[in-house]
Amino acid sequence: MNFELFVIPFNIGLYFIIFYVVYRSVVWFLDLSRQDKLRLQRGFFGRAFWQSIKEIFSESLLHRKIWKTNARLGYMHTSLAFGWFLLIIFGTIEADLFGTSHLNPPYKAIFFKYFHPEPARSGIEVAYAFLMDLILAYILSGLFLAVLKRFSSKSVGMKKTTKLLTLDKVALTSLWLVFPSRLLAESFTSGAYGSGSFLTGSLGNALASFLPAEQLAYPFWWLYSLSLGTFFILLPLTRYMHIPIELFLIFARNSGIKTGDQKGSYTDIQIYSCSSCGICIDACQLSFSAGINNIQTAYLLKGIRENIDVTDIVPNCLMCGRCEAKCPVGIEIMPIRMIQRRENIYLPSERKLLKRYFPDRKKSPAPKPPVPPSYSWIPEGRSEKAKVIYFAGCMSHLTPTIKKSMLSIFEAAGVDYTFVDEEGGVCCGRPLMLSGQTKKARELISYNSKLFYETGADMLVTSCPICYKVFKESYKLGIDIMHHTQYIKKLINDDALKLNFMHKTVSYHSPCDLGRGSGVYDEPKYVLSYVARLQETEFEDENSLCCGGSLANTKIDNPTRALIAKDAARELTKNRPDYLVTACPLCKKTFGAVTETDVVDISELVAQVIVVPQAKRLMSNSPIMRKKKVTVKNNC
Amino acid sequence: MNKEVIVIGAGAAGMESAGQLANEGFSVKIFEKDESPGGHLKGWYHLFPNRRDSVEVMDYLLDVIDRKEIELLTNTTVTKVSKKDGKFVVTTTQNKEYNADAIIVTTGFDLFRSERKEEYGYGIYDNVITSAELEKMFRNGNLRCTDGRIPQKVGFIHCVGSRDEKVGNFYCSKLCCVSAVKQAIEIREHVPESNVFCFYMDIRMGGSGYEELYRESQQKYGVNYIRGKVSEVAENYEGKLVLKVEDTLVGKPLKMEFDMLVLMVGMEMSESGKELAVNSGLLTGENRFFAPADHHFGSNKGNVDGIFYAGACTATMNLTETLAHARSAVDDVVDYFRRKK
Amino acid sequence: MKLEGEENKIKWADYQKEIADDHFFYVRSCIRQSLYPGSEQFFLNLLGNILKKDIYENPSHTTCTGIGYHGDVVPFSTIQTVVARHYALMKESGYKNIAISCVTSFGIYTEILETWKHFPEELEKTREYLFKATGREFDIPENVSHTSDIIYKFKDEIASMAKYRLVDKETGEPLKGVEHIGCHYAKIFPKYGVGGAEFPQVLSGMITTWGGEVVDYPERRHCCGFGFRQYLVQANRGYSLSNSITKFESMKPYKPDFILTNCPGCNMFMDKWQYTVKEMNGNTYGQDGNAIPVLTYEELAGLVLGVDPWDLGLQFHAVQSEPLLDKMGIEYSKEDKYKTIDGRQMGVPAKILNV
Amino acid sequence: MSNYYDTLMKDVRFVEGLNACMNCGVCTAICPAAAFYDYDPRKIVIAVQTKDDDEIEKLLKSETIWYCGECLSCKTRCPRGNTPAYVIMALRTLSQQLGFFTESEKGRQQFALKRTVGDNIFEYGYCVAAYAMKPELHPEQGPVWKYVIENARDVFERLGGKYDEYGGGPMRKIPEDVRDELIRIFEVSGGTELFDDIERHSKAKAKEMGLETGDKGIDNPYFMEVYTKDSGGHHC
Amino acid sequence: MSDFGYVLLKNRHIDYEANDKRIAEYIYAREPSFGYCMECGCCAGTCTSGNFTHLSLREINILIKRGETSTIKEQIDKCMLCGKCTLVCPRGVNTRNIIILAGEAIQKLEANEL
Repeated sequence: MNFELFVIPFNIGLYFIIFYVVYRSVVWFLDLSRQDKLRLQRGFFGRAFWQSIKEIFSESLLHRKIWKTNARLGYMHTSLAFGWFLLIIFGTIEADLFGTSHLNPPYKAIFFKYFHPEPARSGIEVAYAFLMDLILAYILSGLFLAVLKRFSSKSVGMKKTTKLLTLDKVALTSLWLVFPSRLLAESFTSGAYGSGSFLTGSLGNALASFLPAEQLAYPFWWLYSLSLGTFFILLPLTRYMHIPIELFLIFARNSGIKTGDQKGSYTDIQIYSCSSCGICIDACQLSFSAGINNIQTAYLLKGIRENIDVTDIVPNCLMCGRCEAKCPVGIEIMPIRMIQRRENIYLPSERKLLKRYFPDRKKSPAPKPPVPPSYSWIPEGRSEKAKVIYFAGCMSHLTPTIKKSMLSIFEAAGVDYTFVDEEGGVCCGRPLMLSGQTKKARELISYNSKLFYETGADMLVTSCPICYKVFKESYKLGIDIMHHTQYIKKLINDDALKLNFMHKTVSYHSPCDLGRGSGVYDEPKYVLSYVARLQETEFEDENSLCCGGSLANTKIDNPTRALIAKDAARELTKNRPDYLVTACPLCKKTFGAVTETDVVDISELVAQVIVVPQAKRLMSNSPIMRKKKVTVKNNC
Repeated sequence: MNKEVIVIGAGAAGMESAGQLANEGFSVKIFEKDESPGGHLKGWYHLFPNRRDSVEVMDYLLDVIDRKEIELLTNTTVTKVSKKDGKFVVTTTQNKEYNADAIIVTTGFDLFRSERKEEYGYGIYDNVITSAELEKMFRNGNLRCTDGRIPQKVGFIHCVGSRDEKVGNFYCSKLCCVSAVKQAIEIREHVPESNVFCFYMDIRMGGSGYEELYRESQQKYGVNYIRGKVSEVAENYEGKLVLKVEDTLVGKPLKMEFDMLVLMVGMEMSESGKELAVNSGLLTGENRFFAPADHHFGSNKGNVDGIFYAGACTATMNLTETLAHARSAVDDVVDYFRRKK
Repeated sequence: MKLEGEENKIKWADYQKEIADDHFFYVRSCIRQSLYPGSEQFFLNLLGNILKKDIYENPSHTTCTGIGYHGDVVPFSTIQTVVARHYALMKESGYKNIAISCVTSFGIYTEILETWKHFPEELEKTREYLFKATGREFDIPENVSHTSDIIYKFKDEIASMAKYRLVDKETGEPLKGVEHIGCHYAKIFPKYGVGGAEFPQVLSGMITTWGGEVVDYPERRHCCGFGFRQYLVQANRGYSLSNSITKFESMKPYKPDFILTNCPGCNMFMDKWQYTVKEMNGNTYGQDGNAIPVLTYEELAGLVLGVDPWDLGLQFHAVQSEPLLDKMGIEYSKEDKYKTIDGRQMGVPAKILNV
Repeated sequence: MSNYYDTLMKDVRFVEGLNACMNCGVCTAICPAAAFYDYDPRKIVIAVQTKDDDEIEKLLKSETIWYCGECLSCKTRCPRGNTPAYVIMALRTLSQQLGFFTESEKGRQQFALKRTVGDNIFEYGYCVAAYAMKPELHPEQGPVWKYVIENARDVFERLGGKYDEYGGGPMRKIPEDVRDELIRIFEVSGGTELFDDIERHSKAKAKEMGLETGDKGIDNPYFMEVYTKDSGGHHC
Repeated sequence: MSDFGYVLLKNRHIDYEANDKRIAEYIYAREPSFGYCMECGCCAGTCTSGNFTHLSLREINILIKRGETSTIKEQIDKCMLCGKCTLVCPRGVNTRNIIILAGEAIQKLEANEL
C-alpha cells in the first residue's frame, strides 16, 4: 500500500510551495545588482555558506535571539520550528528505515503511520516510536503556547501581539490544525492496530475503547493532509512565508548584501522574512508609552508585502532603532523605512490575489521630470580659515547654553576653530532625508560641504547627533567628523582640557542618532565618568530609550511626545541623579519640558568644570586677553 | 445706623450693591428706568467664560434684593441728584423727590448703536445683526437668517464701536472679544456643519479662563480667526453678505461671503447716565463715562462726596468686575458714614 | 437693501449738509468741459433760466490744478494758492457760495478749508503767497457745494416740472440706475457730502425722486480707477481699466438701465472703458449684450425735463443712449443727432459702440 | 538730509495723515491699488512709523509709493484717523525733491506727468484740455472722441462751448494775463521749483539711460519710455 | 482684438469663495493641530530658512487656509524641514507635518487625485 487519495492535497501544496519558492528565488536573484550577485556566488563557495548553516540552525530553528528576549516566546518558536524540523527529519529516516522501500516520495514520511500502522516489532522501533511521539508532544506544547498567545499575549510575556487579517487567520488555523490532526490520525490508527508510543498509543487506546478507531482514523488523515496542503498554498500570502525566505535572508546577509537605499530583491527578501512575531511592537515606545499599536515595523512590512496602504504608518515612527536592535530576524528596518519614505507612494496598488502571488518585478519609480533647485535663494556662505569647524546645528540654536559651553571649551583648550553657523546656518539635510526628500537634502549637503571645505579644516565638530549622523553617512568630506562628546574626550586625552571632578550624580541618556544610530556609546560615558559620578540605568546602549522629540516622526502631536518623554525621563531618573545628561539639543529640550530633574548636555557639564590655568585666569581681565566676543542670536 | 441709601439703576451692579447695603444695615431704594430689574443681563443667553446660563446669575441677584430693607421702584428714571446740607435729594421723571444719605450710581452702559458704522450695513442688510440680537436668538432657539435659512457661514466682526476714532470711542470694550469667542462656539454647537470666522484686530483675552476658551474654540470647535478690521459689507445679487477685509497677517486684501454677520457691539456711557451727569454736576471723562476720583484707589468715588459709582457707568466692565465693583462701592459707603460721624 | 425707503430717510441725518439756494459762483472742471461741455452748459441753463437762480461764471478762473496735485507734480502750497485765487475772484465778484463742477476740485476745496482750520499757519502762508503773486486778497466762502449737491437740493422742483419719469414706458416699472459717486466727493470728508461717505444720497436721491430705482451692488463704493497718474500714464492704464471692470462685473447681474455719476473722471471712465473692454475681449455689461449708458446728473435732469438729448451732448458719449431714451419714451430726432447748431449735417463717427 | 522723518513732518499732509497705525488693514481692504498691484498701504504707514531713515529711504526709492491712485478711500475708514494716501503724497513730494523717484520705473513716470499735466497748466491754464487730449495718445477714448476732436469747433458750438476762444463757457481760452498770474503763483509757492526738480533729475536719469528728453514736449524717447514702459512685476 | 498697450490686471484679492481649499481640507483631516495656530509668529521667527529669505511659516498656515495654492507651492519648497518651528510652537502646532502634508496635497492636486 503506497498511495491513498488523501495524500493529494498535501502533495499539491508541497509541490506548489517548492515550485513557488524556487521561482521567487530565481526572480530575486535575477533582480539583484551585479555586485550582489557576485557576493552571493562568492558566499556560496565560502565561509558565508557555513556561517549561514550555523545561523539557520541557531536562529531559524532554535530562535536563540527570541530566547534571549523572552524565554517563553523562545520556547514557543523553537518547539514549533525545531520540533517540526525534527519531525520531518526523523519522519524521513523512519520511512527509510522501517518502510518497505528506500526511495520514498515525501508524503511517505508525513503519513508514515497510515502506511505502516503495525505495532513496533523491535526495540529500535519501539524507541523510534517513542522519539516520534516525544517530538510531536514537544510541538504540541509549543502550539499550546501559540494558541494561548493569540488569546492572551500577556501569558507568553508579550504586551502586544500583531493583529491578523482574514487570510492570516485561515493559514493560522490550518497550521494549528496540522499537529492536532496528526495526533488524532496517528492515535486512531494506533488505537486500531494497537501500535504507537506513550502519546499516540495511549491516546489511541483510550479513544479506541469507546470509538470505532479504524473508521475514524481515515478522516483525520484527510484533515491532516488538507491542513498541510492549505497551509502550503496560502504560505506566499501570509507571514509564514518567512519560514522558507528567512533561509535566503540569512545566506544573503552572510554573503555581505546590505539594504542600501533602494528597493530591490534584498528588501523584498527582508520583507518576506518578517514573521510578524511582534517583538518590535513591544520594543516600541510609541506602543508602551503612547498606546499607538498599529504603526510598528511588523505592520509596515506586512503592509508592503500585501499591498496595503501604509501612508499613515511610514512617517509615524521615531526611527529610534529600538525595534531593529531587537529584531530576531535581523531585518534592517531603518533603511527599509527610509526607502519607503523616499518612495512617496500614497495609494496602495490593487490587491488582487494573483498579483500577490506574482507581484510585479521591481520597478524603479518612473523618473520624475527634473525640478529646478529648491534652495537657490540661499546666499553664498562665507567661512573663515581654521583647523576645526564647529557646526552647532539648527536645534542647538534653540539651546544657546550648549553653544556657549562648546565655545568656552574650544577657548579653554586653545583650539583654532571657526563657528560656521554662528549666525544661523543651513540645515544639515537629515530632516529632509528622514521625510524622504533626498534630492532636496543633497542640495543642502553640497552647500554645507562647500562651506566646510573652504575653511581648510581637518576636523568637523557638531553638537547635534542628527547632524553628526548625516555628516558621517551622507557627506563625503574627507575630514574627521566628531560629535562634541567624542571631541571632548579627545581633548581630555590630549591633555588639552583640564577638568575638575564635580561631586554630582548623573545618569546618561544616549540619543538615538548618536547611540544606536551611529554607534557612539562609550565616549560620552567616558567623559561623564571623568567629570561626575555616572549612574547606570536600566536602559543602556542599544537598549536606550528615545526622548520622544525625534524629528523622524512627523505625525505624532506634542502631548504624545510628552507621554514618551515623561516615561523615558521617569525611567532615567529613577535613581534620583542630580542631572539627567544627554548629548543632543533636541533631547535636552524634550526632556526639559517634562521632568523636574535638571537636564543638561554633556558640554554644559564640562564647561562648568574647566580648570583655567592660574596665569590665564590672572590675565583674563587684561584687555589683550579678552576673548573674542561671541554673539548668540536668539531668533524666537 | 438706619441711614438711607439710594441706588440708581437695577442692573447687576445696582442689585448687588443694594444687597450688600442691606447686609450692612442700611435701608435701600433702587430706582430702575425699565419695568423690571436686571439691565443688560436680561437679554443674555450664556455667560463667558464658563457658559453658565445667565438666568442663574439673574436668580441670584433677584434673591439678593428680595428683602424688606430694599425697596425697588421700577419705571422710574432719575433725572437729577442734588446735595443739600450733607443730604441728597433725588428727582425722578415723575417729578417726585426722594431723600437719601448717600447715593450709588449704577446707570450702566448702552450698547453702541451699530447704525453709526454705516459701512457694516446694520439696518440696511437683513442678516447683519448685533451680538445682543444673537444672544436673543440663542435664548429663543431660533438661529435663522431672515429668510428662514439656517446660517451656514457666520462672521463675527470685532471692535464695532470700540477702538474707533470714527465713532468717537477710543477705548476697548473689553468683553466683546471673549463674547465673540463664546458666541462662535455656540454657533458651532447649534449648527455643527457651519463655518465660523472671527475678524479681529487683537484677541484680548485678559480674564480668567478666557484664553482657554479661545484655545478651545480653535481646537474643539474649529473656529477660524482672521486678523484685520472689516472695511465694508455689502449684499450681492444672491443675497449673501460680501465682506472686504485685509488679511493683515499675509498682507493681502480678502473677500468673503457670509450668510450672517454678527457685529460685536461695544459699550458706551448710557444716555440716562449722561443726562444725570449733566443735571447733577457729575464729572465725566474723555470716554464719556463717569470720571472716577482716582484710577487705582478711588474707582467708586466721583467728584461729589457721598455719591458713589459702581459698574459699567465708570468704565467698560464685565460681569465679574461689575459685581466686585458693586461690593467695593458699599465699602466706600460704609467708610463715608464712618468718616461723617 | 433697506436704505431708500421713507422710513430710513433719517438714518444718515448726521450727514445732511447745508447747500446754498441761490447766488452761486461757478467754477468749471477741466475734464468735464473737455468731454461733457453740454452738461456744464445745461447746469448754468438749468439754474439761471429754469430755476431762476443767480449763478455766475468768472471767465478768468482757471484750473484748480487738482489733477496736477493728485498727479504729484503740483505741491500743496501751490494748489492752495491757486484755490485762494478763485476765492479772491469770488470775493471780487461779490459771491459767497461756491458751486464746483468737478469732484476732484470739490475734494481739494474742502481739503484746503479743513487744512486751514487745523493749520492756521497754512492759511496765513497762502494769503501771503497769493498777495505776493497777484496782489489779490480773499475770503473763505460761506458755502461750498458741488453742482450735484445743488441739483439734489432742487430735485423736487425738477420733478414737479418733469416731462418724463425714470420708468419703463411699456411696463411702468421703475428704471434701474447705478449711481457712482466720485471718491473725493465724500470719502475725504463725509460731512461735506449729502448722506455721508458710505451711502451718499446725492445721486440716489435724484434717481428715486425722478421715479427710478437705485441698484445696490457689492462694489458700489469702489473707485472707478482713475487714480490720476494711473490713467494719465499709458503704462498704468491697466489699473484704471481693471478697477472699472471690477465695478461692471459686480453690477452686471442687476441689469442696470443706466449709470449716473457725479465725477468727471468716473463719468469718462465708466463710459469709455466699456468701449475699450469690448475692443479688448468682447465683454459687455448691459442688458442683451449692450453697453450701459453713463449719464451725468445734469444730463439726467435734462432728460427728465424733456431737453433734447442732442443738446445735452449724449451723442458724444462712447456708449449711446438711444435704448434708454426709447425705454423712457423720450422723443428725439434721429436726423438731428449729428447736426451743427445751425443745422448743418456733420458726418457720423466711424464706429459706434451700441447703436 | 539728516532725517527724512523730520522733513516729512514739515508737510501738513503728513502730519494730518499719520497719527498712530495699529495695523488693522482697513485701508488695504478697500484700496483699489491693493487690488491690482503688489501693494499694501498699511505696510507703508508702518514703515514710516518706525521713523527709520533706511526704511524711509527705501520707500522713497521704491515702486510701491507710486501705486496709490489717491482716491482717498482709506481716509474714510481708518479707526485711528490716519490717511495713508496723504502719507504717500508727502513721500512722493519728498522723493521728487530728492531725485529718488528716478530710481523706480513707476517713479520715473513723474516726468511724463510733468510734461503733460504740468506743462498744460502753464500753456492752457487747464490740467487737461480737449485740445491736449490727442486721440493717438488716448486710443481708449474711442472713435467718438476722435470724431469730437476732428469736429471740435462744431461740437463745442452746438453744446454752448467756446473752443479755444476767449470769454466764458466750456473750453474757453484762458487769457494770457491770467496764465501769467498762475505762473507767478507757481513761482512764489514752490510749484516751479518742483517742476524744475522733476526736470533736472529726469534729465540726469535720461542721460544715464542714454535717452533724449528734449527741452519740452512729449516728442522725445525718454517720454515715450516712461509713458509706455511696463516691465512687469508690479502686480501679482 | 485691439491692443491698447496695457492689459487687464489680475485681481489680487484673496477670493475666499472661489479659491480651492482642498489642500486645507486634506491637512485638517490628517493634522488637526493645523487649526490651533494663533498666528504668534514664533515659527517664522526661529525658522532656519527664514533666516535667509522671506519664508514665513505663519503666513503659509494662513495661505493654505485661504486656498492661495500658487503662493503656497512656491513657499513650501523653501522649507528645510529642520523642525525648529514645531519645537517652539506655544500651541503645539505640528508645523513640519503641515508642510509635508501640503507638499503631498499639491502633488495629488496636480495629479488630479485629491
